[in-house]
Order: sequence, then structure tokens, then C-alpha cells
Amino acid sequence: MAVTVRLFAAARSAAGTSQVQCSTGTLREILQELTDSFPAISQVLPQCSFLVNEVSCKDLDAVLLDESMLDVLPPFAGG
Amino acid sequence: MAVTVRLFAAARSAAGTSQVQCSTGTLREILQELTDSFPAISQVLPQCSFLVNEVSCKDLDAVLLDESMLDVLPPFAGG
Amino acid sequence: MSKVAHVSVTTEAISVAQLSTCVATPAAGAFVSFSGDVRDNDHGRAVASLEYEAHPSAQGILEKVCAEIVTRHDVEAVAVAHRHGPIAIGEAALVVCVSAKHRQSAFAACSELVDGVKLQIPIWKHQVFTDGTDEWVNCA
Amino acid sequence: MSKVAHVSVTTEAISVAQLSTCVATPAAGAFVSFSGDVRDNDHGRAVASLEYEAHPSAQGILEKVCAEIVTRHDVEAVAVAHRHGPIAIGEAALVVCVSAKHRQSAFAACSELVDGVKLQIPIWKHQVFTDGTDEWVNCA
Repeated sequence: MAVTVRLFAAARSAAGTSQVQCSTGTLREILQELTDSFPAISQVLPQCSFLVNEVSCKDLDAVLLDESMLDVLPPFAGG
Repeated sequence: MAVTVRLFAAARSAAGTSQVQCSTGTLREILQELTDSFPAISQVLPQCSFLVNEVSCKDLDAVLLDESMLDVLPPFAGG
Repeated sequence: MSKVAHVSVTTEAISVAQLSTCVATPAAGAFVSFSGDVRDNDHGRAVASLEYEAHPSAQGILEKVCAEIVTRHDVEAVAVAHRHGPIAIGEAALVVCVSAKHRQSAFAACSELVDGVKLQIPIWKHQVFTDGTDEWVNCA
Repeated sequence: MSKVAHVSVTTEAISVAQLSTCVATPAAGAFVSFSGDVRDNDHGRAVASLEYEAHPSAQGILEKVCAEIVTRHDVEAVAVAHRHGPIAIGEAALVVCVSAKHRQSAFAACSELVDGVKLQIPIWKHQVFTDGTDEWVNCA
């Protein structure tokens, strides 16, 4: 029962890894698990947007099921 | 006692020549002389702006002295 | 020719010269292009090197941004490329080319396309300064 | 480098590729260019050939237009070329390139410079249509 979390850019730098497995649960719970595992990511998460299975998700109470994929996207800086 | 008149673009096409000598006098009188000499230019002159000795002249009563140069400029179409 | 003539998110070098050929058409009289090049300084600090990182969805998002722009402006064609990976100072990170019958449409579409890309494309920029510090841009 | 990096009224071929080198500088991150190319049709009529005619003052006027633009916009450099004489379909009649630190200034300066040139430069355009008729543009 796991969610695959992909970390990009500043979020990856803060965690020191680009991909981790978290327990299923709400988005809020998963972000708390990330913060517990990688304290430095707490600086970055408040600025991030999220994709759940490649779709934008703004609801911290959304429940991520087994085998979901969560992408953590820091603020864009293209161009 | 003459003014050199330089005709550009549509004004030159209408007159069939790029340069003519006119009598000294007011700008209005010189334009009348041009129209008398080249009737086809009457279609173009109302749209033209004028330079007298390379300076813009909007006053039809301005007097052009001997050896003045009058440029007849149809509407611009650069770019 | 589709109005969206070219879209790429690539690690290869990109240029106006290259993309402008994609939007060339005898029907167009106005060509406007934008090149966003990597600068040697940012907020007054000297940049030693930098790198862009792209999310896997970047290509698809860029295609959507382009598709939306050509519905709103009277253009003949648009072409866009965003580079990622390491980019040397002075090289282009983003190139946009637009052709149109009239210049107003070309300027408006090019400018809005650049704005749209900057706002919507999931790409990040990492700068290393000559003093050894580094930053993820927009992520203070 | 003077901010007015290049101004020419010329019978030679002109291009963005050529003028963009004039405005290149490591201080600039944004490059915007415009190319106004000769079209194969006008108001729905097929154009066979065309020719621009320039007044002797055109170069000086173009320099003035550029000098005025760089006082009003935060740009690094501008370069402009207007071609005259006969020009083949698809070739450029007017090219403008602008470099700036930021894209907004580059777009605004380039667009206003094109408008200023069209309004102020004493240059005329003669078109011959495929049906044998001809016209001086803007001179109905």
C-alpha cells in the first residue's frame, strides 16, 4: 500500500532524492510524512503545486490510493 | 529667378519627371504652376507634404526665394 | 501547414534562425521573434553556470499553450522551443517565432506566448553563482 | 556600444540574422526582432513585383526615430535597417532588432520602433500587380 512521490527541482534538492515511497492517505498526510523524512523540504512544500496521477490536485484532503503517483512541483521558472 | 522642385514617388510618376524649375513665389503659386504643367499631378498634390530647403513647410503662403529647393512628398509607405 | 508549426522541449541548442524557417510562409508579411538568453548576472550577482530541469509534461503543456494562442490571434504560424539541461551563458533558453499578415497580431501573439510559457510550463531553473552559492529561481 | 547600434537605409538585402548580431550583449537576456517581408498579395490582389523609393533624408530620419526610442525604453541596444530599390517577394523590407534586460521593454521598444518607422520615414512603395496595373501604396 504505497504512493510513489516524485520530487522535482528545489524539492528534490531539499530531500536529496528524486523519488520516494510514502504510505497511502490524504495529500496532507503524505506531505507530513515527507516533512518528517526530509525536514529541509518544509521550506519548499508551501510553495509547491501537486499532480496526482498527472492531474492537478489542490485539495489537501484528497485521498491517494495504492499505486498513485504524486508529483511535487516547486514554482515554475521557465523562459 | 527659379525654384528647383523635386518630385518623388507618385508625384514623379504623375509628372513624368523627377525635377523641374518653377518661378519663385508662394508655395501655393508654385503648386498651381505644377498643376498647370502636369494636370495629372492634381490627384496627388492634395495628399502631399512639402520640404522647403529640407525643412517641413505647411504654410501655403510661405514665399520661396530664388534658388530654393521644394521637395514634394506623397504619403509615406515605408515598412 | 498547421498554425502550430513547431513545439519542442529539448536539450539541444535552439535559435531564432532555426525556428524562423518553421513559420515562413508567403502569406505572411510580419515576423516577430523572441529569444530569451541566459544572462551572466541576476539581481546583480554574477552567474557561473545554470541548468534547467523539465517535468515530463512540459512538451504537452507547451503544445496546449500554443494551441490556445493561435485561436485568439490572427496569425499564420507559431513555433516555440524551450531548452533544458545545462545552458551556457549567452545561449537561448526560450525561442518563440510568429508569422502573421499584420504586425500587430504578430507582436501580440509572440508577447503573449512568451508570457504563457513562463507562467505555465513546468520547468525550473537552477543557478550557480561565482561566489559558490546556488539557488532555484522563484523558490526563495 | 551606443544604444543605437545600427541604422541603415540600403539597397542591399537585410535580415534578422545580420542585425541581431549588432544588438548582442551579455547584459541582455531578451531579444525581440521584427521582419517586415514583401508579400505576394495585397488587398487580395496578386503582386508581381515591387520597389521602394527613399528620400535622401530617410537615413537621418531613421536615426532620429531610434535615438528617441532608446530614451523612452530600458533597452540595451536597437538596430534597424530599411531596404529600398526593387525587392523580391519574400525578402525583408524592414528589420528591427532590440536587446534588453527584460522582455517587456524589448517588446515595447521593438513594436514602437516599427510603428515610428512606418509613420515617419520618407519611403514610398510601388506595387505592380499580376494583372498589369500598378499603384503607389497609401496614395489612392
